[in-house]
Amino acid sequence: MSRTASALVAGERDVRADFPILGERTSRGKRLVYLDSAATSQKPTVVIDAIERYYREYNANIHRGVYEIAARATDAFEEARAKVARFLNAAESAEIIWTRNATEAINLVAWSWGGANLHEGDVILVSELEHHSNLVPWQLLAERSGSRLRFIPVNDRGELQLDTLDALLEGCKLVAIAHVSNTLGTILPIAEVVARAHAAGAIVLVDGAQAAPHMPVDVRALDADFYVLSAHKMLGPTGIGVLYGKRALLDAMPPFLSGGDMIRSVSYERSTFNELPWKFEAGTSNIADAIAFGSAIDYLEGYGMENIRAHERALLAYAFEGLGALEERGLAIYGPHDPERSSGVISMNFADIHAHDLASILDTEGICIRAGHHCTMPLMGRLDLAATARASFYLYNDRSDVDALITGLEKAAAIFRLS
Amino acid sequence: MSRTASALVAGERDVRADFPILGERTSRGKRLVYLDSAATSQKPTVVIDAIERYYREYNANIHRGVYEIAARATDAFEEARAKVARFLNAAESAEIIWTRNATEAINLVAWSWGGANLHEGDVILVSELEHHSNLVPWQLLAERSGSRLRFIPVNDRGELQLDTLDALLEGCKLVAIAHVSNTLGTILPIAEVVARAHAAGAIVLVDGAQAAPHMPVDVRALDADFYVLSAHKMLGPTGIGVLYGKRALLDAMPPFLSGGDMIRSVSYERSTFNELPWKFEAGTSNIADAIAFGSAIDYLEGYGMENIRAHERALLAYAFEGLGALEERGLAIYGPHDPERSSGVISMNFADIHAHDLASILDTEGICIRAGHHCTMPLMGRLDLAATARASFYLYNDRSDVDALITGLEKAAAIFRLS
Amino acid sequence: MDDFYRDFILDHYRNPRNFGHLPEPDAVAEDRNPLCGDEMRVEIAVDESGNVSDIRFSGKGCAISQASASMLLEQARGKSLEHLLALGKESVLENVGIDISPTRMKCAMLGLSVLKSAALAGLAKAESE
Amino acid sequence: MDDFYRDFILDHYRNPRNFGHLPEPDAVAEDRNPLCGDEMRVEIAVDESGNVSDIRFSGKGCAISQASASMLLEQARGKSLEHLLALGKESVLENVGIDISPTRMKCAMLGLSVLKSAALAGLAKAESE
Ligand SMILES: Cc1ncc(COP(=O)(O)O)c(C=O)c1O
Ligand SMILES: Cc1ncc(COP(=O)(O)O)c(C=O)c1O
Repeated sequence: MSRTASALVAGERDVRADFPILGERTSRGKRLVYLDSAATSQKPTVVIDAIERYYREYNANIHRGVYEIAARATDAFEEARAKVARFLNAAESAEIIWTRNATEAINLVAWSWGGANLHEGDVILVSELEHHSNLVPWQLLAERSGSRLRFIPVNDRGELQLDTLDALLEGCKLVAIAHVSNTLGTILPIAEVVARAHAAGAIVLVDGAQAAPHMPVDVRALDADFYVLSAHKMLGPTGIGVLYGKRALLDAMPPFLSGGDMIRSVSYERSTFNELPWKFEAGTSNIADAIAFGSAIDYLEGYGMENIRAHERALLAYAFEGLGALEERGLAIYGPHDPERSSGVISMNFADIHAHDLASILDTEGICIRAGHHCTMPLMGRLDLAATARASFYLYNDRSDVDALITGLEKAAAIFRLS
Repeated sequence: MSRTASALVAGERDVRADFPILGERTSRGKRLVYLDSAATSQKPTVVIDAIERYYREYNANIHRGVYEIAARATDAFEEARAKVARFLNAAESAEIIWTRNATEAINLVAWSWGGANLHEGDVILVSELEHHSNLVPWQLLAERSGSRLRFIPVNDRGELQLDTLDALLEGCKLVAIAHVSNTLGTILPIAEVVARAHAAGAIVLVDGAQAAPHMPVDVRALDADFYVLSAHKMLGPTGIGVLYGKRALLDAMPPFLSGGDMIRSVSYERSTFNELPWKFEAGTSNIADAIAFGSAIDYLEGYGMENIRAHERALLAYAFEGLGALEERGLAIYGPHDPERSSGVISMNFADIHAHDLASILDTEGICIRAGHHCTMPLMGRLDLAATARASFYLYNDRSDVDALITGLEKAAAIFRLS
Repeated sequence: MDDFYRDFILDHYRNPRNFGHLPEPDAVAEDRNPLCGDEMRVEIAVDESGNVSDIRFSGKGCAISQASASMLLEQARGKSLEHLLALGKESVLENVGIDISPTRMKCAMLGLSVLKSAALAGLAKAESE
Repeated sequence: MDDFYRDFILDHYRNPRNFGHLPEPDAVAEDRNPLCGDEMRVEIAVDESGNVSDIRFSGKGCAISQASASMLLEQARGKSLEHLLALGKESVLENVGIDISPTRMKCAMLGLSVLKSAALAGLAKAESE
């Protein structure tokens, strides 16, 4: 960790050295310019090693094992949970439920809390810029419960419009809203939404999949009722995510997935359930990846979440400046276009080059960006876009990556004979 | 793989060398005698390496990525699915749904198929020896739907009693039954249960968590409608499991978890869903572990499932013989006690030594066994047992492990002053 | 892939042939590439002998999908619906004349797949009449 | 852990003191170690001054949980319910006199936890009377 902290001071090259994949070459011999961290982040050696160490040294099933490696695995697993609790400033570890990903965490709330609390005529409020994972579960819940969806509008820059919020909150039981837009990078005013929702008697689920990796998050300062994230977007492995929930809410919720580990006692006819957090963790957990996510959090804290935010803000400013030169050739950038109000995401289109073609051409230069609707089809419709090309940054990106992106865009312009 | 095959021929030592953890020493300097594979198996180097390679060389989100490493990740992920389909002899890869574990796979069926098909007064039939993961989800479904549970009885040796099956099947829509008992090792007559259930108009979910690791499984020969398993019990990583389902059933089922990846198109108000298998895979999958599970299957097939079964059968016979000498000092062995009708599981109690104390004493010798109810509380009640000590085998165990177990039991007898 | 975008491809992309709608199509199909969201629609008019008398496609998409569809449809005119149904991947690949990376194969084949759906719809209609 | 099972521990395990039931307990509590399923029940009779006049425990369990409970209950007789409520882990650990591995700590503390629940129930009852 001290090494990471000093790497930041010493310049960014050392951070890159922590990520083995960034030393790889593509089949055309290009260095990897990875600008798709909003889809999934790369992993530092410490995270990969944590997985390997678990399987090589103390792989065992947890919680009920009497023997030495089972005890070690249980301790490491619960220690990782405690790290997440501290990272989010939760009141206690029992408020941290392991899931596969942010999507499953949202579904857990939709099925369990939603099934128990939403009824005919109730309102669920989401924003117009939600990822499908924070929209479709609520559509299905609305269908099951007879409740209705309403939408907090966004303007053409993808910024939340709060002037009608109080009216929208009427009859609303739950607000589900992203902390940061994965398509545009917009940072949403969560604390304000939460305060006004609470005043109207609604609880709030915050989709932190794009915020938790990139800035300090304090669930108690936000006063969020639920907060979800995916480890794979924040240096951790695939297959592990988190539902944070306030104890009072989680305690009152019925179980969702059931089976081994989440029970207290079982007879043929009925069961009683374990206490938090295990009540919601059925079957063998993703032990190795939970532990490795703990290592990812150590790494992030070693770097410092404030420092990550500052680094990405600076990179974003640098990128906006460099990309500005291409605007007269038809480059359009969506979203707030302001490093103070965006996380490290740039969504764009270049003249009449389709985002897919742009991504294919950049790929030949080793540059990885995402093209498409970014799992926000309704937002694309709202903004009248078919697809965008999205470049997204993380702590291991630097100016040379931005430079490569700009060079790549110029190559695309040449190939498409843009004037 | 050729190395593994020859290892079998050349004696068992080489197989152990494939599993790095088996070379570790406990804090007391003992070699690890791992006899808890029914809880979770150890992992060969090829599986650990597959995870590492993914993160070091081609970590990227799948399905929508245009760039090179995303294509490689997508191919590897779908190739792993194809391996599972072949391993189980499914008709097509689309019938293989990734889940976190066997428990989640059962819950998926309970929520989706059960929600759509079970109604007031319907019957769900399970056996008396089910793991909590194949019991509690059906209890909760029964509660939600107003349906009832019935139980196929077992005798005192834990063998299924089928004489009343036809009566039990009356009004039954679904039979959920283990292929192998995790507590007793009993191999259940699945093909017969399926045939009679189908004749009565019920479909059958087979919990293969303890069978798929240890013997050849052919879902089409069994004619199982659903078959579930967990990778971590069969040399694969934690966090990945499988639901196999017949296409016609899966196609007709409503979605369960929803969000990114499982949709076809989304508007603010409604969504249409992707085709199989993705329809049931919401959010970013556990990509690394699915790929590594593919490597585990390669390894298992290299060894040969018939060979694993034969190896465990021989080891079980050897163990029964060795343990026989302790019976006069009070050792009781539960279950069929017959290598032909059991998988590699031995459940026992030793005089008045509580299973937990036995496990603690064995732990001091580096011997890992499980003590307790093994997530089968109702079966324990049925057999009038509070807890058992369970030793379970896998391909990397050999006679020296059985010998160590027997020596450990003798030590426990001395500590507890058994005559 | 960068050598994919030659002049005739870009020309088909920017000036797609047979783009638009038919006043009274005999058969219509549309589909969507679920991975990128691109949509395509094909409309066919059939003459008395069951051959394609007119054809159009519409939708938004990348150069690969649009150019592939544009070139393919040019060859569809005058062909029987059965002939269209029998078309394979090669018919597209020969047109573009260059290897397509696996990630983009779905884009290239979108037009073919919708064309065949439309042909199928046309045959079903002919049969039911 | 193998040196845990000394003679006096095995004696308390095999011949637990105060094992069984009271005819008319003033306070009762039971709990279960969710990880192993072991159950324990404690019954207390209280005299006029609010001290424990009689006490019993029952249930099935390992040597650690049974011996720990047996030794602990021997010391509970004559004590006030408040005193029982204030008991900490040390009270158990001093009795067994040997380090307990973390995996077995829950077994050792099961008796203490049920005893305190029973004391709490007794105090609540006294208050409501
Ligand atoms: C028979 C049986 N079914 C289901 C399970 C649940 O498996 P998992 O915890 O991996 O979901 C197990 C594992 O203990 C088992 O043995
Ligand atoms: C804002 C947002 N929410 C939710 C998700 C879903 O995350 P996952 O696929 O890891 O469940 C994503 C990931 O793309 C996201 O960007």
